Amino acid sequence: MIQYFSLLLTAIGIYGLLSQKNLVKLIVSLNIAEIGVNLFIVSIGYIEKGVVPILSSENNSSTLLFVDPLPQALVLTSIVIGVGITALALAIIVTISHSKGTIDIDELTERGGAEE
Amino acid sequence: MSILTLLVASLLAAPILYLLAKFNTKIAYGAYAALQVFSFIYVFFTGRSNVSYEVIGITERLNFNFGITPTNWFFASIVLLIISMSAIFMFPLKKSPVKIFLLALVSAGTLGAVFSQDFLTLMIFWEISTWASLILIIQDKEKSPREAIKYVTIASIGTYSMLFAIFYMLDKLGSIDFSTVATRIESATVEVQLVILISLGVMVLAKMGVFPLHIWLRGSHSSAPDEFSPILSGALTKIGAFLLFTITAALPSFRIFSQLPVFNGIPMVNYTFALLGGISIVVGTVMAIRMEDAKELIAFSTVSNSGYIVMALSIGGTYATAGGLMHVLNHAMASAAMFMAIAAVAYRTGTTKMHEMGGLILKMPVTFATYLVAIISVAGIPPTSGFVSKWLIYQQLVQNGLPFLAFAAFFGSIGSFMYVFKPLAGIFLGQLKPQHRNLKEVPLVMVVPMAILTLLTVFWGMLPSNAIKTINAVTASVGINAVEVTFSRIVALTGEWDSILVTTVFAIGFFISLFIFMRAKKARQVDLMDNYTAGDFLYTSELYHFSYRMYRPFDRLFEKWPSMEDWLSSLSDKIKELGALLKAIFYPANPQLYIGLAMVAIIGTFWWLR
Amino acid sequence: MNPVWLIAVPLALAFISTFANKISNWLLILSAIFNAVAGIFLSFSSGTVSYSIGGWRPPFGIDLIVTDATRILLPVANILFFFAVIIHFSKKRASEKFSVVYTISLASLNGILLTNDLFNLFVFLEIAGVAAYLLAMTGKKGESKVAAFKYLLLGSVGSLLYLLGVAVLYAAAGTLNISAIATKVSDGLLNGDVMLVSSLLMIAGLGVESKLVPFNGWVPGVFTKSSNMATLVLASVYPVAMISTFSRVILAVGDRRALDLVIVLGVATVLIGEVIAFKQRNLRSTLAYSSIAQSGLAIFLVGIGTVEALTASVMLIINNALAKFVLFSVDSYTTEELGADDLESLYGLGRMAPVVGLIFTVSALSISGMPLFFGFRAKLLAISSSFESLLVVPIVILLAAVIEITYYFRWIFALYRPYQGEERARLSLPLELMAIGVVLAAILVFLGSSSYETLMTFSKAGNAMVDAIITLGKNLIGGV
Amino acid sequence: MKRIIAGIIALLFFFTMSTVLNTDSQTVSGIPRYGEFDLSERNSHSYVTKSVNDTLKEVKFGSTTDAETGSANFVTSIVVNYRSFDTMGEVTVLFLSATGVGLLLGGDKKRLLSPIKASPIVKTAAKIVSPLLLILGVYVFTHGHLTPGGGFPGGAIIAAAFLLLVMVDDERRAPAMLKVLEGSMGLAYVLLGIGGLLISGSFLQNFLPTGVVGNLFSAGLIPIVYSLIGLKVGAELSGIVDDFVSEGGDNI
Repeated sequence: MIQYFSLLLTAIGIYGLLSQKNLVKLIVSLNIAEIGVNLFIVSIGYIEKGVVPILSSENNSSTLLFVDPLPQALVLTSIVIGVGITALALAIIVTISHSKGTIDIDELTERGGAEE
Repeated sequence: MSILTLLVASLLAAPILYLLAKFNTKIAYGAYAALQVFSFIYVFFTGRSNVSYEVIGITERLNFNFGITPTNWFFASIVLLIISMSAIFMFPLKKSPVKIFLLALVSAGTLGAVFSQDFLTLMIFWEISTWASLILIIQDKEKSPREAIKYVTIASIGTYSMLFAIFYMLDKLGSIDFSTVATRIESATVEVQLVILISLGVMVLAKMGVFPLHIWLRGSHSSAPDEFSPILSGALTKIGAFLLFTITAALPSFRIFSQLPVFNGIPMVNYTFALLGGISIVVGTVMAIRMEDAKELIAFSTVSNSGYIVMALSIGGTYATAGGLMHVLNHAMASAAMFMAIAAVAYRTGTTKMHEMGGLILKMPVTFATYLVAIISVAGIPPTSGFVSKWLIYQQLVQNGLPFLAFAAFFGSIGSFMYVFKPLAGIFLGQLKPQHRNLKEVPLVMVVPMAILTLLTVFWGMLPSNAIKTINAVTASVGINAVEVTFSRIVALTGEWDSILVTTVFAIGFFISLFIFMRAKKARQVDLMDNYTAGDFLYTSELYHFSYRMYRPFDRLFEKWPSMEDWLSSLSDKIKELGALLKAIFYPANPQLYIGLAMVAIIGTFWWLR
Repeated sequence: MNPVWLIAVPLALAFISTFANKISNWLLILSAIFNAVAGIFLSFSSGTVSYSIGGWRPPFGIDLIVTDATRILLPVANILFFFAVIIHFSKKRASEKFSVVYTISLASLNGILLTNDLFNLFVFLEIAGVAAYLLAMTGKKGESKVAAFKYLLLGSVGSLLYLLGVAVLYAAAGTLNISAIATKVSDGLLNGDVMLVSSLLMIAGLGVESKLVPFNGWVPGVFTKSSNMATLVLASVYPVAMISTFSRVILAVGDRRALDLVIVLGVATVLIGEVIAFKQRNLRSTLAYSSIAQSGLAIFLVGIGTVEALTASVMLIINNALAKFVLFSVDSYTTEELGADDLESLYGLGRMAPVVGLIFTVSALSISGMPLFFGFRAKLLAISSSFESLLVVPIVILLAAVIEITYYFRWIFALYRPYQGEERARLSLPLELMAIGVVLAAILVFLGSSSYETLMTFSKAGNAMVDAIITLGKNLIGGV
Repeated sequence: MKRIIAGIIALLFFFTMSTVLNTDSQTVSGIPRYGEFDLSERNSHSYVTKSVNDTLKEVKFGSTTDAETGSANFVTSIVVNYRSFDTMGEVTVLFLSATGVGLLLGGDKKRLLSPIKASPIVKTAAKIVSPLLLILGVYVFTHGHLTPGGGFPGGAIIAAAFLLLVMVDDERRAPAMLKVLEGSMGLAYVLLGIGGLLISGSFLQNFLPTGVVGNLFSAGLIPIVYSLIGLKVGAELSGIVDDFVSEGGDNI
C-alpha cells in the first residue's frame, strides 16, 4: 500500500509542477514529488518483520533478518541532494523576484522571457 | 603510365600548382593548361581500344574502382576535350592562385568521376569537382552567395540522394560497382530496384539541372566567372549524363522494370524520367527566351538540352541512345563554344547584358562565327552535329509513338531558334555602340579553342558517321543495337540521312545567298541613336535597343506560368514556418508545457510499447 | 593510472579555492591542465579495466570503468575543457567567482564518463546539473536567471525520473552496478514491464541533459542567454559526457523496445532541431538548435545499437564537440567584437579576419557533413548503419542533412559577403582563439582525410560501447 | 483547463507506475510485493553480513573485531564506506548549491531584519539552547556508525542552532571562518580518499583498523569522515541561512 501512496505522492508533485504558477509552489511541488520517490525507494527495502539495520545490544548478530539498508543509504543521499537543489532554486527565485519583480511563471514567460 | 597515374598526378597537381602560382601565376597556369591538354591527348589516343580496370582499396568493403571501358572513354574524351579547350581559352584572363587550385581540383575530380567503375568513386570525385566549382562560382561576384546557396542545396539533395542509394545498394545488393550491381539488381525485388534507380535518378536530375531541380543553373552560371561557365555547362553536367547512361543502359533498367506498367514500350520509371526531360526542354526553352542576360539565357538552354539528353537516354532503344550520346557530345561542344564566345565578348566589352552591346560582328568575326555555328548546332540545323542527334532522337520518338515527348522535342527545337537568335542579334548584329568602336578580336590563344570546337561541330555535322561509329562501340558494350551507318549515310527507321549530300546542298545554297548578298546594294550606316530618336537626347538608351525585351509578346504569354524557382523559395519559407510551429510546440516559453510534454511522452510510449 | 585522479584532483582544488578565492582561477587552470594531461595519459592503455572505489569488489562497491570508448571521449572532453579555460582566461575581465563551479563541473563530467554505477551516475549527474544551472546564470541579469530556473526545473524533474527508474531497477535486480544489471538484462531475468518503465524513466532523465526531444526545452534559453564561456562548456564539453553516458546506460540496461523509442525520439530531434535552426537569424540560436540536432543524430544511432552505429555515434559526438567548440568560440568572438551575431553583422568577417573565417568554415563544413571533413565520415557511417532500421530513418536523416547544409552555407557565405554598414573599428585577433581553432580545424580535416586505420580507433570505441559493459558484467557475475 | 490536464497527466503517471508494482515472479524478477523479498538476492545481503571482500561469518555486536567497515550501523557503513564515493558526490552537490546561493545572494554586509522582534525570553533561551544543539549535532555525527544519524543530520542540527541565533538576533552574521571550515573539510575528505588510494591502493579505501563492532572508536575512517561531513554540512547550511538573510541579491 505504501508503495501506491508513494507513487501517488509523486503524481501529486507532478500535478503541482504542471498546474501551479508561483515559482515557490513549483519548488514545493518538486519537493513533494521528490519525497514520493524517496518514500518509494525506502519502501522497496522493507521486509516484513525485518529489524532496523543497526547492530545493537538487542539486535546483536548479523544473522538476523534486517531490512535492506541500501535504499536507506540512497535516500539519505537523494534527500541531501534535494536540499541542495531546493536551496539553489529558492535563491534563484529571490534573484528573479529582485530583477523581474514577479515570481509568477506566466508573467515571467510573457515579459520577454520567450526565446528567440 | 595508366589512368590511375594520371588521376593521382592531376590531384597532386592542385596543391603544387597553387604553390607555384604563389610565385608565378602565368607559369602555373601554363602548367595547368598543359596538363589538361596532355590528359585529353593521352586519354583520347590510348584509351580507345584497351579496356582495363584498376582498384585502390580504401576499406575492407569499399574500393576505388577505376577503369576504361568504351563508355568511360567516350565521356572522358568529351569532358577532357571541353576542359582542355577551356583551359587554353582562359589563358589571357586574370587568375589568382586560388582559382588555379580550384580549376585543377575541378579537372581532377572530373577525371576521377568519368573513369570510375563504382558509384562511390563516382560520387566522391564528382563531389570534389562540384564543391571546387562552387567555390569558383562564389569567387567573383557580389550577388553570388544567394545563388550559391541554391547550388549548395540542390547539389546536396543530389549528393545525399546518391549516398542513400549507395548505402542502400551495399545493404541490399552487397556491392556498388557497376558490373556487380548490374547483375545483382536483376534478382532484387521491385522495391529495391525502384529505390535505387530513383534515388540515383535524383542525383542525375540535380546535377544536370533537369526539372524540377534546375533552378541552380541560372544563378550559378550567371554569377560564375565568365571563363568557368564552359566547364560548368560543357563538362560538369555531362558527368550527370554519364551516371544516367550507367543507370539506364548499363544497369538494364528496361529489363528489370518490364513487370511494371509500360507506356509505349517504355517502363513507367523510365517514362517518368523522360517526361521530366520533356518538361525540362519546354521550361528551359521558355525561360531562355525570357532572359535578358546572355549567360542566363545559355544556362536555360543548358536546362533544355539536358532535358533532351535525359529524355533520350531514358527512352532508350537504338536510336534514342545513340542520339542521346551524340547530343552529349554536341551539346558539350556547342554550350562550351557559346559560353566561350560570350566570355570572349565579355572579355572585350566587360558586360554580358545583351542590350548594352551590338554590331560586334565586324569587330570580332571569329567569335561571331563560333557563336553562329554553336547556335545552329543547338537549334539542330544541318549541317552541324546538333542536327544529327536530334534527328536520331526523333526517330525513336516516332518509332515508340510518344506524342508529348515529341511535342516537347519539337517545341525545344523551334524555341531554340528564338532564344539563340536573341544574343546573335543583340550582340553581334545591329548597330555598334559608340563605346565599342575600338574593340579588337580576342587574342589568338582564345580564338584557337573556339575555332577548334566550331570546326569539330561542323565536321561531325558533315560526317556524323565518324561519331556514330564510336557511339556504336559504346552502345555495343552495353548490349544495345548499333545504328546502321556508312561513310556518309545514317540509316534509320523513317529513312536515311546522307550528310555529305545535305552539306553539299547547304554549301551551294550558302554560296548562292552569299553571292546575292555581295551583289545587293549596301545598307547605309546610321548611328544607333539616330535610328530611334532623330538625334534627340536619351537618358535610358538601352530601353530602345532592339534586343531589349525582344520577345515581349511571347514573354507575356508565359508570365503567369507557375515558376519552379518561386515554388522552391517558398519552400524555404515553408520550412521556416514549420520551424516556428515546431518551436512553439517543443520549445515554449513556459517550462510547464515542456515538462508536461515530457511526461506525456513517457506515459504515452509506455502504453504504446507495452 | 587510476582514473579516479581525474575526479579527485579537480574536487580537491575546488575545495581549496573556497578559502583561497584569490587563486581560484589558477586552481581552475591547474585542474584543467592536470585533467587534460591525465586524460591523454589514460588513453595509452587498452582493453576494459575496472577500478574499484573503496576497495570493494565491483558489484558491491562502486567502480569506475575505462573502456576503449572512454579512452577517446575522456581526453576529448578534458582537452576541450582546457581549451575553453584558456579562451576564458585570455580575456582580462574573467571573474574568479565561477571558477569553483567550472572546476567541479570538470570533476563531475569525468565522473559521469567513468562511473559504472547507476546511483553514482545519478549523483554525478546532479553535480553536473547544479554546475550547469549555475553556469546558465552567468549571462545577462534577469533573462539568464529565468532560463536557468527553467533548466533547473526540467533538470530536477529529469533526475527525479531517473532516480525513480534506478529505484525500480534496483527493486527488481537487487544491484546498482551497470554491468551486473546488464548481465541480468541480457539473460532475460527481469520483468518486461519493469524494464520498460525503468528504461523510459532513464531515457527521460538522461534525455534532459542529452538534449533529446521532448526533454530539451531548456536548451535554447540557456544557450542564448548565458555567458560565452558557459555556453562553450555546456555546448561542447557537456554533450561528450552526457550523450556517451546516455548510450552506455541505455544500451546496457535498456529494454529492447525502448531502443525503438530512442530511434524515434532521436530522429525527431534531428528533424526538429534542423528545421528550427533553419529559421534562426542569429548565430548563437542557430548553433543551439544545431546542437540539439547533432545530439539527436548521435542518439538515434544508439537505438540501432550495432557496432557500426555506435562507432558513428562516437564519431558524431566528437565531431560535434570539436566543431561546436570552434563555432561557439567564433560566435563569442563576434558578439564581443561586433556586438551582435545576426546574419548582417557577420558580413565581411571572413575577409576582415581570415583565420577566424577559415576555422569557422572548416567547422561548419565538418558539422554539416561535407566530404574531406570528419563529419562526412561520421555521417556516412551513420547513414549506412541507419539502414538497419526502417527505410524512413535514413531518408529523414538525409533530408535533415540537406536542411543543415543549406543553413550552414548561409552562414559561411555571410562571412564572406562584403559588409556595407558604417565603418567598423579594426578587429582584434585573439591569438589563443586562432591557435585553438586552427588546431581543432586541423584535427577535423586530418580525421576527415586520414587513412582507414586511424578510424579503427573509433571502431574500437563503438565496439566497446556495445560490448565492454556486458563483458565486464559477465566476468563479475562469474566471479561471484 | 490547465489543472485538468495536469491532473490527467499526473493520474496517468500514477497508473503507469503502478503497473510495475508486484511484478515479481519465479521466472523473472520484478518489483516484489511490499515487504516480501529475499534479501539474499540483493547486494545488500553482503553489506549486512559484512562479507563483500571477507568470507561470510557471523558478526556479533560488541565482540567481533576487524570486521569489514566495522560499523554497527549498516546504513552508515554503506554511506560512508561501501558507497563513500556517492557521499563525496553528495557533499559536492551541497557544496556547489551553497556556493551558488552565496554567489546569488551573498556578499552583502547588511542583513535583513526579521519582521517580529524577539522577546528577551526567547533571546535568552535561544542563547542557551543553541550551544546545546551544537553539542547534540556533534554527538549525532560522531556516533553515526553506531546509532541512527550521522554527518548530515548532525550538520543540519548545527545549522539549526545557527538559524535559531539568526532568528532572535538581528545583528548575527556567520563568521567568515565558515567558508574556510567548509572548504577545508571537503578538502580533507578528498585527501582521505587519496590517502586510501596511496596507502591501500583504492580511492577512499579504509586504511585504519576497524576495531570492535559497537565501540565508539571503531569503524576506521567512518567516524572521521562523518565528523568532517558533519562540520562541513553544518558550515554549509549555516552559510546558506546567512546568505538568505543578507541584503544582497542579484549580484552576478
